[in-house]
Amino acid sequence: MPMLHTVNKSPFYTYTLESCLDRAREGSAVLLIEDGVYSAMRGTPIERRMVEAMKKLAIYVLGPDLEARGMTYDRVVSGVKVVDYGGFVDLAAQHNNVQSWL
Amino acid sequence: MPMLHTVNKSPFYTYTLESCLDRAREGSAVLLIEDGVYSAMRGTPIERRMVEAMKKLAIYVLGPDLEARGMTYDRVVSGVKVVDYGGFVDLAAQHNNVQSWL
Amino acid sequence: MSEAINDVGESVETGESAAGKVKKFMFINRKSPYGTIYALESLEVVLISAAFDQDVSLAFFDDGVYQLVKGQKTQGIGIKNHSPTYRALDGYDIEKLYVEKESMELRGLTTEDLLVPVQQLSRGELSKLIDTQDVVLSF
Amino acid sequence: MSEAINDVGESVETGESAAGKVKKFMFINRKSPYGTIYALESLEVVLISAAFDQDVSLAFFDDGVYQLVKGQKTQGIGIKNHSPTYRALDGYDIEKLYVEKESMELRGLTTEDLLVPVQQLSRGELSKLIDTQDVVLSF
Amino acid sequence: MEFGILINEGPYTHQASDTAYNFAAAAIGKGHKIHRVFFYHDGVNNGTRLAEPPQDDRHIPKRWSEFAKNHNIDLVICVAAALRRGIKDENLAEGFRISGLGQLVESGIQADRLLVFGD
Amino acid sequence: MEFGILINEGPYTHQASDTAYNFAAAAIGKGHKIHRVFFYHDGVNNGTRLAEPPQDDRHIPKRWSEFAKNHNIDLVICVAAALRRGIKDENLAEGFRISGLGQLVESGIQADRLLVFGD
Repeated sequence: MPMLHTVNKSPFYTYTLESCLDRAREGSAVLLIEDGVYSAMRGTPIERRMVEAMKKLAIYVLGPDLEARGMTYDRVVSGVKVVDYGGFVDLAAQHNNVQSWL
Repeated sequence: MPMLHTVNKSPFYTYTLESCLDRAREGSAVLLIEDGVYSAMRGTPIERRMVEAMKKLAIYVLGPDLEARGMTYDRVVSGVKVVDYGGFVDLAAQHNNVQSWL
Repeated sequence: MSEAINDVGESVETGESAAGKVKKFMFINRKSPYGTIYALESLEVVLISAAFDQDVSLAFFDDGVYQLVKGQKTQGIGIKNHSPTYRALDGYDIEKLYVEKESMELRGLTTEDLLVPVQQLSRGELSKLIDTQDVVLSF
Repeated sequence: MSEAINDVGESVETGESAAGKVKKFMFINRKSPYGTIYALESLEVVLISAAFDQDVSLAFFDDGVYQLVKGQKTQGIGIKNHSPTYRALDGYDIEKLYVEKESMELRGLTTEDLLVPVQQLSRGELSKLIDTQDVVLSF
Repeated sequence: MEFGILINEGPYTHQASDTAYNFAAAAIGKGHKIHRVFFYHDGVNNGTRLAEPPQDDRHIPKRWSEFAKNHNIDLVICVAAALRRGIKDENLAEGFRISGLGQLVESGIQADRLLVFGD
Repeated sequence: MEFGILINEGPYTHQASDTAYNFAAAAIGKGHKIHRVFFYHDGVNNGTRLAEPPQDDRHIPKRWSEFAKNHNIDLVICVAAALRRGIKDENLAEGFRISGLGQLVESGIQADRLLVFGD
């Protein structure tokens, strides 16, 4: 599979998520980690962007980072898949390459 | 004089400049330092925001940080005042307080 | 938080040399927790400041409002959950906690989602409050 | 850059153990210079990678395009100007430098403003190129 | 599969080192190998033996040392970045070694995937 | 006027310490006083005596040491932040001292302005 992109910044603090979504190619995956997990939450202006992005990308979010921040799974945007660190490893192994959006 | 605000991030990387300009009160001053100096350059979508902001705020930019980044003074948005470190000290002394937008 | 609290003894002594002056201290919190340590270490300064009998306020806006979200469970990331400390601030006579309404709304949060009682202010009200402070600390 | 260059001797030796394999290395530059050290230290890795006979490319987009702006004069901030090193890359057979057109335009920059000849690619072209790489390094 | 890991940030201040550790531990748990963990930029500060975090917090340098010992992982601190920041043999934690940037490039060549954790 | 200075970031990685230094030097040049420079978070790493940056680069810890000596400036490293990050008396540069966070609060009380430099 093509690229796995990781995004670790809040969408309200930096343009990193935008930058990644604007460039990630169809069929790629995006994994939201660390402060990037806020992008996966329902009820924010980012939700629409996520729904739009899922038409061409698979979106994942790291569960332990969600839990740490008090973000419950039922508030995750529908269609975004929650993974644990093992799932992160699987994603990295399944994709040809990993690009970290630092 | 009221608050001196300092902003040290690029307006294309974080929302820090926006956050500051949305909250700085009329009569305050904003000093752009470090990567914040990119906000002072002409010919970007930020220019309009700067011109708008100068209706209620005084905008300064740190010259040594501009020069380091190859940004020449003739490219600075009209109305933005260039200061050196001595000017930064004067601004800090003249205003009642300094708020760093980190 | 343990070392911050232990630290108070030493600090109180220093505080006495500054005795008499009472300033308005505002701690600005604009960053989310855990991704960086600023939220935790900011809280350590807040606790110390209590020992100096200053007029202490905390402002939470932008991603800083995320610091106060309840239900933080950090076992999975292996980092200590420091959020209970916000509930302990009251015991240090630190009671002025302000969140910005606009920052809350943008993130889909209400005061129901927060782990401590806070005063919610509009952007304009909060900015006005910050402008009246003597010392503004950002981390 | 001096220690990076001195470092090559030691590294070449290590490189031999990896002999034979040639991979496509892409260095992603998205951060402006001087505010942080990433631009400088990224360049040090690029120089070392040259000694390993790999297929090395550099992509500059978002604020990374600012790294290549000519006329950088750093005396005023007291930090070493590392920008001349970009001109030296050629001597290390590192010739694949790409800037993203959209990032340049947003910042009001043209290739005339840059200190080295680079290939300007559209966002789509550059993303496609990055997708074909074996190793993608971001700092 | 063999993973290479690059850590760009120091301990505690950013989550990068924690995330990298949790990733590496999960990879080992799934039977993968870690080719090397390379510490660059402020990442070199993960290798200090002088850290004494509060007792109720994790000890990041020690956690890496133990991980290296238990799973025979190569932990490499970049010499140039370390000299800039004051990490040397005299304050280096167990299980870390100081070497050149070539070790990072080599990890990119040898490992099946190279993952970067930073700010 | 008396300025207090808080530095939140370590040397080299962020410009914060450089900007703070240039500000402090300019303030002294204009006849102002520096009440104290307090180093917190990664800022404590400015106080290492082990740093050996490339010869053609500035030596940030040494620059602070000399500044302190020449102008009698109080350079204080936060003890809690320093313990987390491995800065102790054994690797502390000349002119720095390690003390509690109370020193920062006191600087806020005593100085006319407290300026924060960080990321």
